[in-house]
Amino acid sequence: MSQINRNAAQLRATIVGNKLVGQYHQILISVGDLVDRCKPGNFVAINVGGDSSRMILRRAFAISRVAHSASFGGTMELIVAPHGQGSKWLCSQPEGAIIDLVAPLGSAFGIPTEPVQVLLVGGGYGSAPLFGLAEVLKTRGCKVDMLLGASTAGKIYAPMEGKRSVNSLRIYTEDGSMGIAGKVTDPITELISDLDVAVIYSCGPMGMLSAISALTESTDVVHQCAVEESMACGIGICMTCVLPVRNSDNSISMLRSCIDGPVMDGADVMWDLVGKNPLVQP
Amino acid sequence: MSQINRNAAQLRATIVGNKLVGQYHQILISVGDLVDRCKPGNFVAINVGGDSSRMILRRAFAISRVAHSASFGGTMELIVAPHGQGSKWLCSQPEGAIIDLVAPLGSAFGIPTEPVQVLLVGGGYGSAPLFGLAEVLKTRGCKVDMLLGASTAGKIYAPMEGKRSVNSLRIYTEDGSMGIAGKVTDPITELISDLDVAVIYSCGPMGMLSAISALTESTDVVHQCAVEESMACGIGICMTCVLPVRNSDNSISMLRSCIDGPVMDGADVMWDLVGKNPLVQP
Amino acid sequence: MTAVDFSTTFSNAWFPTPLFTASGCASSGKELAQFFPLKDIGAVVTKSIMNKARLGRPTPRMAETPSGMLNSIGLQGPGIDTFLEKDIPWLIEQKARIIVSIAGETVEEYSTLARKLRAVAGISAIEVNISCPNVENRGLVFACDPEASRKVIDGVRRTIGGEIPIIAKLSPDVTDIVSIARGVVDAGADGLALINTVLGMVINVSTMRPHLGGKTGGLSGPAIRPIAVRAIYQVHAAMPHVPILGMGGVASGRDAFEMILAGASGVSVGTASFGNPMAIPQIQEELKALLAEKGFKQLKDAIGYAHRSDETHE
Amino acid sequence: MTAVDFSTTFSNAWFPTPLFTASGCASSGKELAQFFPLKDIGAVVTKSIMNKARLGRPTPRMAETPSGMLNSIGLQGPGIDTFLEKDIPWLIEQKARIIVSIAGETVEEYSTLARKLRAVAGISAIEVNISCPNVENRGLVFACDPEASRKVIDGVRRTIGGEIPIIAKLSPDVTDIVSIARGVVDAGADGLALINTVLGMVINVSTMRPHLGGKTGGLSGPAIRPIAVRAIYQVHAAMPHVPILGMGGVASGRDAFEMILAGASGVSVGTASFGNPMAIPQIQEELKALLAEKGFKQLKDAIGYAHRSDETHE
Ligand SMILES: Cc1cc2nc3c(=O)[nH]c(=O)nc-3n(C[C@H](O)[C@H](O)[C@H](O)COP(=O)(O)OP(=O)(O)OC[C@H]3O[C@@H](n4cnc5c(N)ncnc54)[C@H](O)[C@@H]3O)c2cc1C
Ligand SMILES: Cc1cc2nc3c(=O)[nH]c(=O)nc-3n(C[C@H](O)[C@H](O)[C@H](O)COP(=O)(O)OP(=O)(O)OC[C@H]3O[C@@H](n4cnc5c(N)ncnc54)[C@H](O)[C@@H]3O)c2cc1C
Ligand SMILES: Cc1cc2nc3c(=O)[nH]c(=O)nc-3n(C[C@H](O)[C@H](O)[C@H](O)COP(=O)(O)O)c2cc1C
Ligand SMILES: Cc1cc2nc3c(=O)[nH]c(=O)nc-3n(C[C@H](O)[C@H](O)[C@H](O)COP(=O)(O)O)c2cc1C
Ligand code: FES
Ligand code: FES
Repeated sequence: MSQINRNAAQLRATIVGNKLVGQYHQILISVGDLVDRCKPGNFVAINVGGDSSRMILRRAFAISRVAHSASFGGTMELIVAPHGQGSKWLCSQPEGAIIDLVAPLGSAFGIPTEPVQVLLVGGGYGSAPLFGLAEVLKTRGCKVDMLLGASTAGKIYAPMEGKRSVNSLRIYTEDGSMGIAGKVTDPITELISDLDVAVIYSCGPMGMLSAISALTESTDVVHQCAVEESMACGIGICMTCVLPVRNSDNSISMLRSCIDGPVMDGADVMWDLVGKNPLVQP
Repeated sequence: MSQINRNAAQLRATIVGNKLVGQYHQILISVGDLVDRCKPGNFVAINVGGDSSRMILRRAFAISRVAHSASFGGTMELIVAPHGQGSKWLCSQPEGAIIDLVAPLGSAFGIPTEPVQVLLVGGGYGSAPLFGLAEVLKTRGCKVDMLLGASTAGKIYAPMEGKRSVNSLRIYTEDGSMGIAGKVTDPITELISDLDVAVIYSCGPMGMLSAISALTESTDVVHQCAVEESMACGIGICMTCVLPVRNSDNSISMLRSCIDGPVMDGADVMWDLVGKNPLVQP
Repeated sequence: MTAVDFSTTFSNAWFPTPLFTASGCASSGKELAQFFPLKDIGAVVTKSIMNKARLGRPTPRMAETPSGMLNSIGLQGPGIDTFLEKDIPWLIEQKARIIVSIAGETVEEYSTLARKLRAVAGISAIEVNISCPNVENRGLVFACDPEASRKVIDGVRRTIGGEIPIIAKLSPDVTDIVSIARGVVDAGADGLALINTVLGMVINVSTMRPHLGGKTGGLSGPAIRPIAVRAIYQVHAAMPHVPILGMGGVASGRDAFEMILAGASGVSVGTASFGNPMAIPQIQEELKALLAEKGFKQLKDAIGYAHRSDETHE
Repeated sequence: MTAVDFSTTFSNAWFPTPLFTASGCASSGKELAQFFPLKDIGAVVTKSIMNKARLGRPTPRMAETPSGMLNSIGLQGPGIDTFLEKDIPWLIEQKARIIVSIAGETVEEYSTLARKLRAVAGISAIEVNISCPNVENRGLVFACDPEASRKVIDGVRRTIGGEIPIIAKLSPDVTDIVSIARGVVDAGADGLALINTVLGMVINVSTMRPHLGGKTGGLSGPAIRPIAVRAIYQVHAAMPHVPILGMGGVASGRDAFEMILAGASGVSVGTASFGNPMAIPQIQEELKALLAEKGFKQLKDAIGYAHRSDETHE
């Protein structure tokens, strides 16, 4: 047996909750024992459109949290933005609908062995996995501060119960409709030194991740980011989801963000080369 | 304006009833004033599979009956066999579902101007339009006898209320599970002379229609049959649904069964040439 | 609403909108007239007509495939004389703009058809279908042979004179569509129609035999759209000044816009009308809205826009 | 259950079942092993490997299309040496049957690859990918040029000797696939893999530019199945004794059966595994059930069955 996808299973699972939170759908799925294998950072790949769909590929969503509930057993929560046809289909599924999913997939956020100061930065629905991560970090004694940003208030996902695990939460919106007007990356440099941040965990648009990598470049801060590339398979067999990553010998590898990610070390990702031709042949 | 499709309209309509009758689904659709333009023999073309469906073509179904109901206004009834993916999708639609349809399409059964003896022959779901036809014929003073056949009992569609308009109804099943064991075409020759049949109206599998045409060939009986060919458009623009029909000058035309049919004169259809290369060029 | 100039031209032929029917997917127009006035769309491209009447291929003539369909009609039709007598006057009466599609079995037949069309008033352009994959012998598909393609267009050009624009309709079933395109443009085509159907087959697993009466058929519908967009893009890159009538799986304003960005000056809609008789006017409105949304003042500015490098894009 | 003899052969290579992965759609096998034991399917066809390591094309490398997808990977891979060192031993350990797919930029590169494979134990066959449409210059696609195709296969045949069967993988983007097929068979191919992806393009209507980093990409999935079935049927009709590995949009046992009836001795499943990691074992079971239902005692009897005329059909 290979180590790749070693926790993954395919199963037909029932949607047990679907409610609108801001501009997102909070979707709860009953997945049984699978929850025990899910770690913050992992994602799920879901079939969309039903039996006679012209959409042939799965859609990837970060696992926001997992829980054990009395009525539904193990549950997995997703925060889904109705973007195109596939995600809209998922958002339109009623409670009781059965979906076909593969999970957990991909790498998870690395958890520090020491109780250090960490900063969680989420953009849009990127905040989804951060609350589950915050819980884990808190149980390990880390001090957890959080920044969330989006273009507008409706795209901020910050559930009440999630806030319990964080020391502070600051919200930024570009249009100023919620929290501070500005970008979530604005205060990072200052916070790094003020709080003495050891690790930044980030999840959100690629531009945000790349900006954080630039900010942490000349610092000692470790930047663990969950990337998002177009994915055809989610399990490592198609090579569509690659990102240029610098190896220790300075050569470049095109790593699959579905199995070598989505969580990657932000310092290794060659952000400038994403979507470009990595001319250099190793 | 052309005369082709002159009664047809496209509309989004609500399914107001869907119940299992034997192996068929009896589907009731609220279509408003459209019912006034529907005649026995006409059909409806329905979009299947929803917005992201890989099924790009409409499915054709005979309009079984139309009615005015207090709660739903004008309604159209279909008798649908769950055959392939498209018809199964339609059969799975719950009450309240909205479907996109085009109707009424195609030719209608011709109604005799005199009150004559007629025989209605239906195979499988082919009986669907015959009950509506029987009502019309009865109001014109015709004497209506009916034969229904199918391979097995579950494929006989013979609603209680439909039987009111017919003088006699005989059922044939090939496996003998209902009515007389045998083929619906078995008694036709005898009935023609016993009852002095002037017109046979038939709807069912092509083999049945062709057999009836053979039986009526050397008689004076008019045979109006509703044919069924694979259709891509249902409105006369694709030329996929053609049947070889003999013209008065003995030349052959390939007529579109969607606009020159589905009701055709059985004596004109060149049954032997259906699905063959009509070598002769006019 | 912003007033987008929605008009387009193919050589000297002007059309108020870029949405046309696709040949063979609107018969001669009469059948669709119940659903929308034919004068409201850019043009009616009529079903390819041959010199003599033709019965076509045996049924079944269609098979639905994932997001597509196969057809095997075999150019059934009444012949050019009946067509000119019955269909053209009716279309003129409707104030429709008319593009007549012609098909032949020999170079002569194409010239004969052109001769019969030369004197007919009210025709905006001629589409020369040299690419129908449904003729008896695949070896005889003109559009798959550069030399034969040129000869057909050359013959039509000489016969028709310089008045009526000729649009040569090509098959995607070739190794190098650009070279075929160059050949027919050199021979006198004013524009190109891209693409005809892709040769395909479905086997009926019940009978365990080819499903279609004609065995093979032409694949159309959304399934082939990426092939069509690629062909349009390649040909427009090679010959940016030759107007292209794009087609293949267009079913929405977004799809039509994609073809225009790739380099199409007009867009034909075929199979989509089978699933939705109102497809063309609906696509037309969607496209107009999209152009306005993207800030285009005229359709012409969007044609081939995908070829601009980001540098030249302000 | 009736015991259908499900085995198939390509020249001297024997496989217990006719269901294989498709090259480039199973990486080197490790990624799928979590979902089913690789030894349970007919064979693992590995991602086309080149002589040197390669980074491939820029992202986005995929676009979903109606019932299909475009990919533009550009043959990313570790190079043959690393591949032989790391992947082959692992696959052998899994007791998987292995078909190694090779790709090159020159005739020499193919021969070099063959030389490196000659001595490797545990390989059932070599698939020679002469048809990848994702290389930088479309003019260089070997499979579109009969002469270049022959040369590649000839070189590989001479280098590899007579032991390991060679399966030449062809592109559908040609005017006459039968003549290309004849050429490579003459040059020494033992079997043919049909079809590779169809060249396509999607334009992103937001950016108004080609969506893929590599601009064009290869179309795969159910959308292209009718094209694949047609190609298999045509080639089997012309050369009934040459075994064909059929592929292109197979997603169910019914689809695999269709290809076998058309003339395929084996069926590769590519894109379907993206949507369903269990696709191959599921299709395998469905096909087995279908063969039994149709009364076939052995798979071999169904191969090319659609070509039998009704006369010879008892
Ligand atoms: C690891 C990972 C985690 C994600 N987590 C979430 C999440 O928690 N919540 C959420 O709302 N969305 C998330 N996304 C994005 C989500 O996958 C896309 O919004 C979705 O695939 C869009 O599908 P569509 O059919 O609605 O859109 P379309 O644009 O119609 O999709 C077309 C194709 O492009 C792919 N695609 C389009 N956008 C993206 C994208 N942003 N990322 C990857 N593939 C894309 C689709 O999968 C599909 O194959 C995540 C993506 C990845 C890769
Ligand atoms: C004028 C007319 C009236 C009909 N009336 C009825 C009716 O009252 N009740 C009923 O159950 N069925 C009726 N049919 C048959 C019905 O149209 C088919 O069963 C249905 O189209 C099958 O679609 P599918 O997706 O389930 O099957 P599939 O086999 O998956 O369909 C594939 C394609 O073939 C076409 N097709 C398949 N079978 C037929 C067929 N028998 N006739 C025409 N096209 C076909 C479909 O439209 C579709 O495009 C009628 C057909 C016609 C032409
Ligand atoms: C049923 C049918 C009949 C067609 N007949 C013709 C024809 O007579 N002449 C022609 O040039 N193209 C013909 N075509 C091809 C279409 O004009 C068009 O090029 C092709 O279908 C792709 O467009 P679409 O996907 O929008 O249908 C036909 C297509 C279909 C589906
Ligand atoms: C993402 C992707 C990568 C592919 N890579 C290769 C490759 O490296 N070598 C090759 O011969 N074919 C490659 N192919 C083509 C497939 O092997 C197959 O021929 C084609 O996809 C049609 O089959 P399908 O529809 O089942 O995917 C690739 C296809 C896809 C979708
Ligand atoms: S999505 Fe297929 S390899 Fe990552
Ligand atoms: S179904 Fe299209 S012409 Fe009859």
